Amino acid sequence: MVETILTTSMGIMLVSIILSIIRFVKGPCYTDRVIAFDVMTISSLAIIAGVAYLSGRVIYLDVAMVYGILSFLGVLVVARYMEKGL
Amino acid sequence: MEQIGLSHIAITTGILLILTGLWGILTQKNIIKMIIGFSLFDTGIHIVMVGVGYVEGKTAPILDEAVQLKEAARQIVDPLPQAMVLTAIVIGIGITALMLAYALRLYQKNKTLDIQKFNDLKW
Amino acid sequence: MLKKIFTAAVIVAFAIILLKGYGFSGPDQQLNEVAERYAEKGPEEVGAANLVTAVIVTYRGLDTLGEVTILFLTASIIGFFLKTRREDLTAPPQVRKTSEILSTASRIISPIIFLFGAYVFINGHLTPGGGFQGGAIVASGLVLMLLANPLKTVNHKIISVVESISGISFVLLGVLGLVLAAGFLDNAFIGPGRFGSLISAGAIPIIYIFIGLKVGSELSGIVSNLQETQKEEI
Amino acid sequence: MQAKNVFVSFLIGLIFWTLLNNTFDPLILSVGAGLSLLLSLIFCARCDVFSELKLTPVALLYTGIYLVVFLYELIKSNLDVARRVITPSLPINPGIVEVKTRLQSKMGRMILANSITLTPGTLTIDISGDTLYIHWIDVKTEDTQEATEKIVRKFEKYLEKIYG
Amino acid sequence: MIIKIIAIIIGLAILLMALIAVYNKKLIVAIVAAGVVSLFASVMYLLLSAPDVAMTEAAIGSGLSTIIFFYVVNKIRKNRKDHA
Amino acid sequence: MNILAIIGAFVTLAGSIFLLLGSVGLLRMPDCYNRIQAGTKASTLGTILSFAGILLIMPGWWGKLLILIISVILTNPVSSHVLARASYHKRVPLTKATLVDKYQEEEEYIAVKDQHKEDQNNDQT
Repeated sequence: MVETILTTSMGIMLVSIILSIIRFVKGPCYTDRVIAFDVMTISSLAIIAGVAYLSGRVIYLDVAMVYGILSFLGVLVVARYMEKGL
Repeated sequence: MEQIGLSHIAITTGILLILTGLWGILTQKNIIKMIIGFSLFDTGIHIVMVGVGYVEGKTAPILDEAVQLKEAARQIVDPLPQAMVLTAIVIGIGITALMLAYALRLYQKNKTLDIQKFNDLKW
Repeated sequence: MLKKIFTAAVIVAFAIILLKGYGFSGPDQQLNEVAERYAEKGPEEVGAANLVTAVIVTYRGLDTLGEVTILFLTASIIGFFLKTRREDLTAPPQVRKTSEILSTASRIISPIIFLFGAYVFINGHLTPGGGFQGGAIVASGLVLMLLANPLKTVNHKIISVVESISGISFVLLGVLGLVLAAGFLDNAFIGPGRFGSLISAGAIPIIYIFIGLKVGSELSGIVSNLQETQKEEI
Repeated sequence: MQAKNVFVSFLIGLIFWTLLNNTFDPLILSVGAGLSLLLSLIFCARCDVFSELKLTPVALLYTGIYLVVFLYELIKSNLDVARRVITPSLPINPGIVEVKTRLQSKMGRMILANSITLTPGTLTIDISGDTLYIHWIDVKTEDTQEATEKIVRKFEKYLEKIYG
Repeated sequence: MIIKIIAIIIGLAILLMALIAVYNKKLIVAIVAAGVVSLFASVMYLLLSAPDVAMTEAAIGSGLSTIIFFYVVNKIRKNRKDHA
Repeated sequence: MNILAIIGAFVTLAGSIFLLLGSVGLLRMPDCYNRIQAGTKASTLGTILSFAGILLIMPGWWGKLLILIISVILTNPVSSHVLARASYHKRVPLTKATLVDKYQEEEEYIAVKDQHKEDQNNDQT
C-alpha cells in the first residue's frame, strides 16, 4: 500500500523533472534556465528521499543533505554573474 | 524489462556520454567549450566504472544496522571501483581548474578564445 | 567537411573499442575475489564501517597520498600562473553591491556549512563522506562568503599554513604506521575501538581530518586565486 | 552585545550538530560543542546578526505563533498559485509595488523578506533601507500604504515582538 | 521497477543535457547544462548504490566546478571590457 | 501497516503533486518573474511535504529530515530573491500584462550604466 503510493508519487516527481527540462531547452533568457535548474535540483532532492525509503538506508539522506545545503550556491553564482557582481 | 539490468542502463549512458564529450572536444573551436567537453568525458568514464562495479540487487558497502556483519559479502556491491572513482573525481576538478587557468592566461595573452588563432607553434 | 568525416570516423572507432571491451555480457551476479576479501576481512582488519573509506585510507592509502600531491601541485601551479601584482590598485573595482538579504543569510549559513563539512569528515568511517567531500564542502562555505562579499580578500598565509601542517601530519601518521604497525599508513597502531562508534577504526578518523583540512585548503586556494577580482595583472 | 552573538550562534551550531548525529552520546556532543564554539568565535564575534534578538519567554511564544502563521500562509500561497496555474485562462495581473517596513534589525528584515517571498503571490525583488520592492502576481492596489497593510503587516506585528 | 524507470529517464536527460552543453552557442548555457549533467549523474550513482561517489559528485562536480567555470568566464569578460 | 505510514504516503503524494504543479507553472507563465514565483514556491512546499511524509513513515529518521526541511526553507527564498534581483538588473523585460512598475531606476550602485547592450553581445563568446 505505502510502497504503491510512494512509487506513484516518485513517478509524478519524474514528470515534473521532465517538464522543467522542457523549460530548460526552450527558455528564452538565462533566468528561465536557471530557475529550471533550481526546480530540477529540488525535485531530485525529493526523489533521493524516496529512493532512501525504498532502499531502507538512512545514509542516503546524507547525499540529499549535501544537495539541500549546497544547491543554492549554483543559482547564486549565476545570478551574481548576471548582475556583474562577481 | 526484466533482462535489462541497472548496470546496462548506466554503462550505455556512460559510453554515449563519453562519445558526446569526445565529439565536443574534437569539433568545438572555443577553448572553454573544449574544457566542458572534457568534463563530460570525465563524468562518462566515472559512470561506466561505477556501473561495472554494480551487482544486481545489492546495497551500498557501508555496514550499519541495515547490513549484517556476517552476511556482508552477499549483500554489498564492489567497493573498489567506488574508491577509484572518488579519487578520480577529485583529481578531475584539479585538472579542470588547471586547464581553465591556462585558458585564462592564453586569453590574456592572445585576446581570443578561438583555438585556430593560436599559431605560435606553427611554422 | 573532410574534417568532420574524419572526426566521426575517430568517434566510431572509439565506440567500437569501448563496446568490444564491454562485450554486452553484463555484470557478474556476485562479487569477485578482491571485493569479497575486502567485504569479509575488512571490518576486522580495519574496523571501518564504511568499506570505501577502508579501501581509500588503508588498503590503497598510497593512491590517496599521490592524489593529494596532485591537488597540491595543481593549486600551486594555479597560484603561480595567476600571480597578481599589488600595485595595480588604481582603478576602483566595478562590482554591484550585494543585497542585504544575501549578506545576512550568508552570515548564518556559512558557519552551518563549515560545521556540516566538519561532520562529514569526522564521521567518514561510519557514514558516506570523508576527507574529500568534507574538504569540498568547506571550500563551498568559503565560496558563499566570497559571493556575499566580493571585495573580501582571503588570507593566503593561513591557507598555506593549514595546508602544509595537515600535509606533514598526514605523512607522519603514515610513517608512524610503518614504525608501530605493519606498514605505511596502517591504522592499527591505535586500538580498534567498538565497531560502529565514533572512536573506532584506529587512526582513520585522524587521517581523514587531516585529509579534509588539506583538500579544503587546497580547493579554497584554487577558488580564491581564480576569484580575486580587483588586482588584475593585464 | 558580542557575548550574545557568540552564544546564540553556538546554540544554533550545537542544535544543528545534535540533529545531524541524532544521538545524545556525551563524546559526540562534546566534539560538537567544541567545534561550534570555535566556529562561532571565528565567524560571529564581529557580526551583528543576532544582537537585536530578544531572549525572553514572550519572544519565544511569539516565535511559535509566527511559525504557525507562516506555515498557514505558505499552504495558502501554494493553493493560490496552483489555482492560477491550472486555470486555462491564466488569471494573472502582475506588477511591482513598493512597501515600507518598520523593522530595524537586519535579521528581522531578512526573515520578513523570506516570508514575503514564500507567501501568496509575492516575491521580494530588492530591499533598500526601509523600502521593499515586491513583485505581486495579482496587484490589488498600487498605493504604498494599502499594499503595506496587505502584504507586510501580518508578519511584521509578530516579528516586532521578537526583534524589537 | 520504479528504480529502473528513474534510471532510464535520468540517463536520457543526461544525454540531452550533454548535447546542449556541446552545441549551445552561449557559453553560460553550456556551463549550466554541464552542471545539470553532474546533478543527474549524482542521482545515477545513488541508484547504483554508491552514496560516497554521489556525495563527491554533488559537492565537487555540481557545485565547485560550476563555480570555477563562472569565475573564469567572469574574468574573461572583464578583460574584454578593459580592452574594448 | 499502521495508519501513520499511510497518512505519510498520502502526504508524500500531495507533495509530489505540488512539485508537478510548480513545473506546470514554470511552463505556462508568461515572463521570468512569474516563473520564479511559480517555480520556487510550489517546489518548496512540495519538497517539504515529501520530507514530512517520509518523516511520518520512518519516524526514526527525524534528525536528518528536519535538517533538510530547515535548509530548504532557509535557502530557497534567498536564491529566488537574488535571481529576481539579478534579472531585473539585467533588464529582462516584464510581460505585457504588467500593471505597475514602481521599481524603476533606483541605480545607486557602483556599477557602470548602460553596458547591458554590449554585455548581451559579449555573452556569445
